[in-house]
Amino acid sequence: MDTTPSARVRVRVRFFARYAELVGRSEAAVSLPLPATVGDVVRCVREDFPGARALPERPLAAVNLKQVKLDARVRDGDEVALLPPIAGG
Amino acid sequence: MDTTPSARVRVRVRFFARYAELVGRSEAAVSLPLPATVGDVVRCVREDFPGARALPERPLAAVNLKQVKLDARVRDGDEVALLPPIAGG
Amino acid sequence: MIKAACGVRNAEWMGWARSHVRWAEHVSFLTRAAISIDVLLADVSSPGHGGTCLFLGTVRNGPDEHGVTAIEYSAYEEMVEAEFGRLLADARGRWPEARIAVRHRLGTIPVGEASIAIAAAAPHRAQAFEACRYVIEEVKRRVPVWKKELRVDGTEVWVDPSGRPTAKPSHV
Amino acid sequence: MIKAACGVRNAEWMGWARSHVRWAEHVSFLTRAAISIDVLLADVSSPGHGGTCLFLGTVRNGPDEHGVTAIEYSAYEEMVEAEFGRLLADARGRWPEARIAVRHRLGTIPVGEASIAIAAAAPHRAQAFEACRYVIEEVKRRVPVWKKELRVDGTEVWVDPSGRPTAKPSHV
Repeated sequence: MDTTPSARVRVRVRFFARYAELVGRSEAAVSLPLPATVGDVVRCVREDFPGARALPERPLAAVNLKQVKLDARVRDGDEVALLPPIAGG
Repeated sequence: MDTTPSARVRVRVRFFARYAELVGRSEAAVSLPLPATVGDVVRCVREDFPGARALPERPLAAVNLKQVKLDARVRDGDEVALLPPIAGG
Repeated sequence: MIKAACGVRNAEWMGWARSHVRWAEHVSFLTRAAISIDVLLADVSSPGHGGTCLFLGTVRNGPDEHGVTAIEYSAYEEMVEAEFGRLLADARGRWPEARIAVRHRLGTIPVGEASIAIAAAAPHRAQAFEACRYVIEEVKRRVPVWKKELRVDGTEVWVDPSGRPTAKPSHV
Repeated sequence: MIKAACGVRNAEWMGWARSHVRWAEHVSFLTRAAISIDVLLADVSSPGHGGTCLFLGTVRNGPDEHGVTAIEYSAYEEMVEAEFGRLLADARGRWPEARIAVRHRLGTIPVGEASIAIAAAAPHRAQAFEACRYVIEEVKRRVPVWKKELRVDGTEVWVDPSGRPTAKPSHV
């Protein structure tokens, strides 16, 4: 598999509410080899950030402001958000 | 049948909305021999008031502020109301 | 025929029937002024009630109407009070935790203004919606109020319960 | 394993992803001030719309709660705007005649004050009730907002979607 810099995606990852507290931050830049899914992004985050181990393996996620499944592909420049169970209203 | 004054009932009859317009009045005193029902009251009113012929033979009715069927008995002093189809709210 | 031997009198009633008539002595469900939504919402609000449903019925002049400028609401007022009392008791029987307040406006109400407002608060939203809906459906069914449409052409038409004007214009 | 060869960076994001992100440019569905019910009702009122249903979700401190004094609401704000836009488009698809307005409040909201208000007006009441109910149910399901209960004893607890606090108090 091609792992040159041009074959990687860079995404912005955002954390909210309890997840932001667990990870200790509200966002991060994550780069990973193509092809990549939201699930891959979650794995990266859980491996590399202290505290992120406490995140669920299969959290609710959104890409570019829209809920997606974890097998959704991410493209360069995407905004990936990990969402705790929604409790609004 | 006993038709002495003591064996009659006297009721107050009230008319509302379109019925009041048809009868040309909002209330009347009606006396009728015992035993008497709301249906009897309606018959009296339709016979004796000009304009009241236009009332339905079986209007919605209430006795003492509560909807009743036309075979409900009336007692002396009751307030009988003839109600056009309800259109509130 | 004995049953025909009835007497009707034109004289105004003398009031001796009043003692047979019962109605609620508390705050009236009727008003002739604009309905205050804030007052209704305050009536039902409580720290334990997280869901509130408010229904407003407003005078309409839509494509189904014919140049309605206002509706004149009239009622059998004493029975409205009594019937609302019974109706709210029924609603409280079904949703014991709900707090419900209602006002019906009478008189001439211009298009766009509320003729009825119902507020229902409950610990959770399902009860609030259900109780509010129940009350308006029951009002339509059993609270003795009538309406006459006032139209731009000067005619006045009684509205029947299906929401459509009756065949005979009242001004004839 | 190639997939593990990912890099995460602590640096703040530099903003170049912004152009991929779309959200509604019109009036915000979010506010940090008290929600004005009058504004919402005015937004949906129309002479042809005779039935209006308003839902208010208020911060609760009932027997199921534990001394809640306020709830702190936070959100993924850009997504809230986008999701409300989609949600209202869905609602308008189902009830084309309905006029719907919604506001969600964020920040610290004391007990008794509204966190969300939804107004739905329609020519007839059934659509108004149904559209309003639909919106609140969808909000609970898909609008990314979170709440943390602030309690009299000084603790702070994230609320899970079932309405009950999560096992782990957030202040630990």
